[in-house]
Amino acid sequence: MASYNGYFLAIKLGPIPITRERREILEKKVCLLSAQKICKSFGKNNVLKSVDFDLEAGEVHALIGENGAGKSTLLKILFGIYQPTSGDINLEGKTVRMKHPVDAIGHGIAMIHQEPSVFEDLSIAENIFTGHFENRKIKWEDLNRKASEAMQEVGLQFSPARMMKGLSVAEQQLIEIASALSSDAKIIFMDEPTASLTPGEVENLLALIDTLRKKGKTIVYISHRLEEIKAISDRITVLRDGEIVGTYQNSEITKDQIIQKMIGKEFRSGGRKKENKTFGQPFLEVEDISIPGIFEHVSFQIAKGEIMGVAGLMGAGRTEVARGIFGITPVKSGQIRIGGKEVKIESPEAAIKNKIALVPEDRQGLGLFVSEPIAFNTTFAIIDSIKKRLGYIDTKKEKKISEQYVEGLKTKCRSVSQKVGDLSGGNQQKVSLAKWISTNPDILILDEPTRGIDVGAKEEVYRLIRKLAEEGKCIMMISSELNEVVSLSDKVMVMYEGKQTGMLAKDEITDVRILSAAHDCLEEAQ
Amino acid sequence: MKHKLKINRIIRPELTVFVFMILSLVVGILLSPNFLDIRFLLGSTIFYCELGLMAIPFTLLLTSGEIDLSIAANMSLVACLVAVLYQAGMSMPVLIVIGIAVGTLLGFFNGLLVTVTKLPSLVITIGIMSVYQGFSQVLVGDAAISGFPEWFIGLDQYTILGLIPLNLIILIVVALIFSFLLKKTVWGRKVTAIGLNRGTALYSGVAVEKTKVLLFTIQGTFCAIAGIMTMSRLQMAKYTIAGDGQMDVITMVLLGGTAFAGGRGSVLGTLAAFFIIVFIRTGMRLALLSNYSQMAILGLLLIVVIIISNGLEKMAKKYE
Amino acid sequence: MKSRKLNLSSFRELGVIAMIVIIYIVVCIIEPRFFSTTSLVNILLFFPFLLIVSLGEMIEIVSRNVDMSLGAILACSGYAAGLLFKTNSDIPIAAAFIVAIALGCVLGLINGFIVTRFQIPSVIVTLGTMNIYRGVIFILGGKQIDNSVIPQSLMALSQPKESIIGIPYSVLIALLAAVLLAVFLKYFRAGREIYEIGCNPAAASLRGISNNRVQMFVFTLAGGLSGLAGMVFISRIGYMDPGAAGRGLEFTAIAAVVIGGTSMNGGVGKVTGTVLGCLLLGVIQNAISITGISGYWQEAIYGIIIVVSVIIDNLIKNRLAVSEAR
Amino acid sequence: EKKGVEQSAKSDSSKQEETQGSTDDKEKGSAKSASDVTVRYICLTKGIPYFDPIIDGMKESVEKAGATFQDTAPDTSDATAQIPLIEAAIQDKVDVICISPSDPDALCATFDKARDAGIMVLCVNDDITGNEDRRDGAVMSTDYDKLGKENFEAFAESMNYEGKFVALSSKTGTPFQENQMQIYRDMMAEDEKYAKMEFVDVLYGDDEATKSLTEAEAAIQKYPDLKGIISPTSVGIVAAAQAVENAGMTGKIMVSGTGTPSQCKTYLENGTMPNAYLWDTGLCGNVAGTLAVKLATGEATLEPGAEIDLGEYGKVTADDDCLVPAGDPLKFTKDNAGDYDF
Ligand SMILES: Nc1ncnc2c1ncn2[C@@H]1O[C@H](COP(=O)(O)OP(=O)(O)OP(=O)(O)O)[C@@H](O)[C@H]1O
Ligand SMILES: Nc1ncnc2c1ncn2[C@@H]1O[C@H](COP(=O)(O)OP(=O)(O)OP(=O)(O)O)[C@@H](O)[C@H]1O
Ligand SMILES: [Mg+2]
Ligand SMILES: [Mg+2]
Repeated sequence: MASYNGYFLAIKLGPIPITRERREILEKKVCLLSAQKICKSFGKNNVLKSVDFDLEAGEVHALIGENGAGKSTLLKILFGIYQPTSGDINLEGKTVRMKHPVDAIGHGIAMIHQEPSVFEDLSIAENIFTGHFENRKIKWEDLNRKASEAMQEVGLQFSPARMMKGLSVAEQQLIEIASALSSDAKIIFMDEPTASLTPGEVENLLALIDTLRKKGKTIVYISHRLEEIKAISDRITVLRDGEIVGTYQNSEITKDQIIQKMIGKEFRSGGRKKENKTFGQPFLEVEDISIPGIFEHVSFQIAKGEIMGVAGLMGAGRTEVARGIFGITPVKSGQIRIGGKEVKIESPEAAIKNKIALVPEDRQGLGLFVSEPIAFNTTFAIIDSIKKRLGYIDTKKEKKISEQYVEGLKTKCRSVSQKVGDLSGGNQQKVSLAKWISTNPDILILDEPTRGIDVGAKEEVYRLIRKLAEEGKCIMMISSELNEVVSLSDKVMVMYEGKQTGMLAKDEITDVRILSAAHDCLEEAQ
Repeated sequence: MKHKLKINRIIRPELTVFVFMILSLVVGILLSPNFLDIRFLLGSTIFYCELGLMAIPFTLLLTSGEIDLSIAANMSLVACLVAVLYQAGMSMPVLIVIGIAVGTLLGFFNGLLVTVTKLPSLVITIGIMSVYQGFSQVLVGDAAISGFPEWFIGLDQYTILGLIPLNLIILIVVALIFSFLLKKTVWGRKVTAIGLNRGTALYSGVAVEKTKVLLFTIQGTFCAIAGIMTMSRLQMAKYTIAGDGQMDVITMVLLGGTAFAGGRGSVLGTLAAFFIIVFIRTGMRLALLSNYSQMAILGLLLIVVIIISNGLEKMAKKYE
Repeated sequence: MKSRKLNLSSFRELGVIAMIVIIYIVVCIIEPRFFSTTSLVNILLFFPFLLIVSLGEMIEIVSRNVDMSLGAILACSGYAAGLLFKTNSDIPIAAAFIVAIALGCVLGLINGFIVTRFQIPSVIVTLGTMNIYRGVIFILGGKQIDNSVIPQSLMALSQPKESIIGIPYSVLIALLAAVLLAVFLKYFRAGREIYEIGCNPAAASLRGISNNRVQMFVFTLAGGLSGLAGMVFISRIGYMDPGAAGRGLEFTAIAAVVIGGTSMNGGVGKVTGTVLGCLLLGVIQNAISITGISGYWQEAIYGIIIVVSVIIDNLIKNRLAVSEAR
Repeated sequence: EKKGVEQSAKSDSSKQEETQGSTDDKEKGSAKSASDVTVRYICLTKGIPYFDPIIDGMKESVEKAGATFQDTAPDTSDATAQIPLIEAAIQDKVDVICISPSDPDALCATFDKARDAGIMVLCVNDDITGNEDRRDGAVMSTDYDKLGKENFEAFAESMNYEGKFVALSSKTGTPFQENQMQIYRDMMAEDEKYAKMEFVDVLYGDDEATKSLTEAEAAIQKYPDLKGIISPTSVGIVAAAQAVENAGMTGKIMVSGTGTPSQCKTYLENGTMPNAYLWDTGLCGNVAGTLAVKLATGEATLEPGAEIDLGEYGKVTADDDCLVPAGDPLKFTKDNAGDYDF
């Protein structure tokens, strides 16, 4: 895997220099795809309000905006997943109707979706080529070879015949990217492709996008990470509340300006508090726990009020440790002590009894009931505490609690009776967080708590995590985002291939040390 | 605003079932002049009460995403066992308790098998169906065992106000209790949650396996009760006593608006579907419609009711 | 290492094969006459129409549907073919095959249309159409088609004496259908689409696959297969009783399909597994008949063997999966 | 006096009274003229070709007598499937229920109810053996004992009175089949000429085509020296013949039993089945229909030993259980199979 320094370099370098050929293409300003006066409403909710958006051939066009601004909705309309309430789509000057993704694919558009949509029980090769097999008849050898090539491009090295099942979210995301790239689409939509990727893969992807751009492909790129957007895009469109704030040349606009346009007001970063806190006795003590074949010899201690970050490359086994502690796949050996007392956690119920909470990484599959209202979801983990006699659910209380959390976390929704599946990704994550915070746990395990959340919301989540820590909770935060690990953690555990390769104290937490440990070369770095 | 909210409240999947219930009553009246005889009509329910009684817990089971095809077999096994033991000289009241215990145990066993092997319950219970059916055949052979004590025979003939059969009362009371459990209580919500998304339910600390075993066990209890009620009504026990009852139960539950894949269920819907089946069948029988026409009409009804209730649901969404 | 993994994963059916062998050996010990070609042919004869229906049920389950009407479709198409013979005694059998398959396709298409047009779960739709299809036969008369009108040449398909290397034609027809279906499912885009929509319908739709079109196709194909099974059924039994033919066959087929490793959650399933599943049921049925187990015990033992087979097969599969993951 | 459906829990003691009660009803019914009489036939299940002539015959004779005929049937042969149909007949206040009972025990309680309501219950084709006092009478197609004896004799003759044979029955313990097989056993025990024959096994095909076939094939395989299969069920006899043909044993294994001529024609003609037995089911329907109307109008009463003149359908005599056989058994061979149309 490429070195991480390259990633920071790419960010520091800013926009990639424009070559002569590209300048020619770009200067022609051929409008490839354009959306005119697109409106979209879901019921009474106007999500897009007369959006004009145009895409020039050969450019990388970034879309940015807060959670729920309507970015995904816009792309989904252009891809034929949703039908606009009104408005037109033009492709190379002709008005087209996108009634189904099949139309968009036929017009040479490919899309990488925000939520991975993979075929778990099918092989990787099939996952890559579904939707654009070359012929009616399938030659598997050819296909496997091509699949290997496509995986190579995104830095994966699985056997193409391997089933998709068991790959991590990030790996799935990479397969989806490989799939979009292997189709010979002219236009590629990327909806937060990097949300669950680690820095190395992000860098790899950015390099790949650059190659694509050189090949003349046109790309729409959604991300909440401004560095990436500054590094890769030609033009940037900012969306706010379903309206276009403006489209800017990358060189014309600074990060701070972008943020300001996104949220419509001055942005103050929470900053990093460098005060050295002291903590009391360790509250959660994990000693030498293992699940053979998954992870081994993991030990750590967290005191009340302490935040332990857990870093590592994808597939390092961080999620598995969390699942082990939470009793989903109980640990096979080792000890877990809470407040000095040894506990055996064989099931999630036992974990919850011991006041542990886990906000899972896969919010749709494991965190939420997408077809149910916000209220149902928010209170589900504490449902036992809002019953009256005979187990009767106190719906008033349920509503009140949910509304409190919607307000507290600034979740964007119509009411607490809205279906969670209808919320934007970021807002779904907030509901998932609310569900677990409401259990008032002593120990809170967060697995990728800010996956797919916009800058503003992220700050809120950070503030929330800090506040929870101040309230005296033990927090274990698994994250692939280096920034948040560095800025939030009081200590950091780093994992590599199921082993614990580092435990960094407060004053040791730096990007470089974390990354070295994540590659199991901490000693070399020192 | 308020007005529209109300429309939303009213248009629910169950509504169609209730409308069809009334419709089937009207059809019945049109089909035969002898149909509208309340006493007869209520009396006709007793052939289906046992099935209805099994359909109530079945609604919950299906809501949690599981299915039990062995219910009718369980029912006849309990009946045969009770009958054989009665012949051997045990006393009936004791046997009723034993019978219910055995049925419960059989249900518990199903639940255990399904949760331990983690195989689809549809498949496990297809096999179990043969096993239970086979055991009752082994127990009684082809004999029909009768000669039960006087008080035990014809429990279905007791009526309230000389009009409503006891069985029907039991069914309605049980349905109301289970409806409350499913819709209003924490436990019911957990059952629904398991059917909606097993993973999320597990991560939220729901004892998924235990709940499922419990549901199978309750199902077993009701199979046993149904078995004993049937014995009392027919005054005999035989291994074919329950026939293919599971198909009628499934039809009832689905007609009532419970989702086959789990996650949505309505006990009152099942109850209404029970009445639809009673009315339609009774009406068609009085009209001397051939049984296959009856089958075809019931099949059509199942599809039409669900098409319409889906349509209504969509309409309700629009009003939102 | 790599090749070992591959070997194991392509041997998912090991459990079923093991069960078949175990039961066969046990029965041969109890009743040595079971160890003969006649008994093998009898086992084979048991399964043609079950296999053909199971293939249809398999693609339905793979595409996340369940079809309860296949037995009724079998009865309808078989009945139609029987009527054809009755009204016109010298009609060629090929024509009857075509009529039966075509009618099966149409009935399947009706299922598919209702499922996709109104978005109702297939179990409900087919539970309804099962009754409708069978009901309609009777409304149209529905008297049994007697042995005397069924042409001898059709009956010969299921008789061991007219066979290729001792294998009756009906078995070959079923196996041919299985092979064709296997090739189609593995090497054709349209075949893969069935797995794709079964595995993740939303994702398939995002990749430009029309869910409805594929489902319609699946229902039609399953219906057509049941139509074919109707003909094979007549050739085996020699007459057509539209009330009893294929009654409850769906459940047997579902059992065979799932024993063969197809997942009820869709997206997973192989033709070889289904063939083996049917074979296992055939072995069980014949074993019970030949060991002369008392009539009272047959049903119970049949059920026990099915449950035990499913469980053992699952255990072996899990073992394989674990060793593969290592 | 309308009794309707209302019933309190009936005790055994009250059942004696019922019998008398229904006699009263019969007397009361004597006022009725034939045109006021409704006879409803409840068949075993729908779609069994065997029953078609019974229905047709009954319809013909009832209508000839000037009364109304109706028929209905459940869709399964479950023991209890006929109960709601009887209830419906009670509700419709028919005069006579003719029924081919699916079970000798399960229906008794409902019969009591019908008779309490003044409806005559006549079993047709099958009887509720062991519970004869809970129906008014029974019309059987023929004398089944006689049939069993004739059938077995013909079967034995075709086997040259030697060798192994099996019986292919329907479900375990169905009365008719069990009775027939008992007759075979008795005959073998009583008469020396059957000494070389060996009754080796009873197979149960559940009256399912595939299961019967599988069972028969397994038996042929299990007993390589098998000489005959006798099957007192119409599904079984065809399956047995089919199995013998499949095994290529035509002429070596003899098949006989009860079956309709149209079903058996092919096998009778090709020699797999030297003979088959049945009775005139149409006549059974005629007799039952005429008798039903006569009883309802009071022209005749059914008592043990009663001789009743049924005009064109001949004279019948009731036995001690008020059971009336309609005619003699019929024997089918390759020569006469084509003469019948059922
Ligand atoms: N299917 C739907 N039904 C109803 N409302 C929807 C639906 N999909 C999206 N919305 C609403 O539309 C708005 C925009 O959502 P969208 O997913 O486009 O946001 P986004 O900009 O992609 O946000 P994020 O960064 O969180 O992914 C949200 O308020 C969301 O609640
Ligand atoms: N259900 C599963 N079956 C088989 N293997 C799995 C399963 N879940 C995860 N794995 C594998 O276990 C390893 C550890 O995965 P895990 O999700 O714990 O990593 P992680 O450090 O949390 O990474 P990330 O969250 O960034 O994806 C990975 O190689 C993954 O492919
Ligand atoms: Mg989005
Ligand atoms: Mg993880």
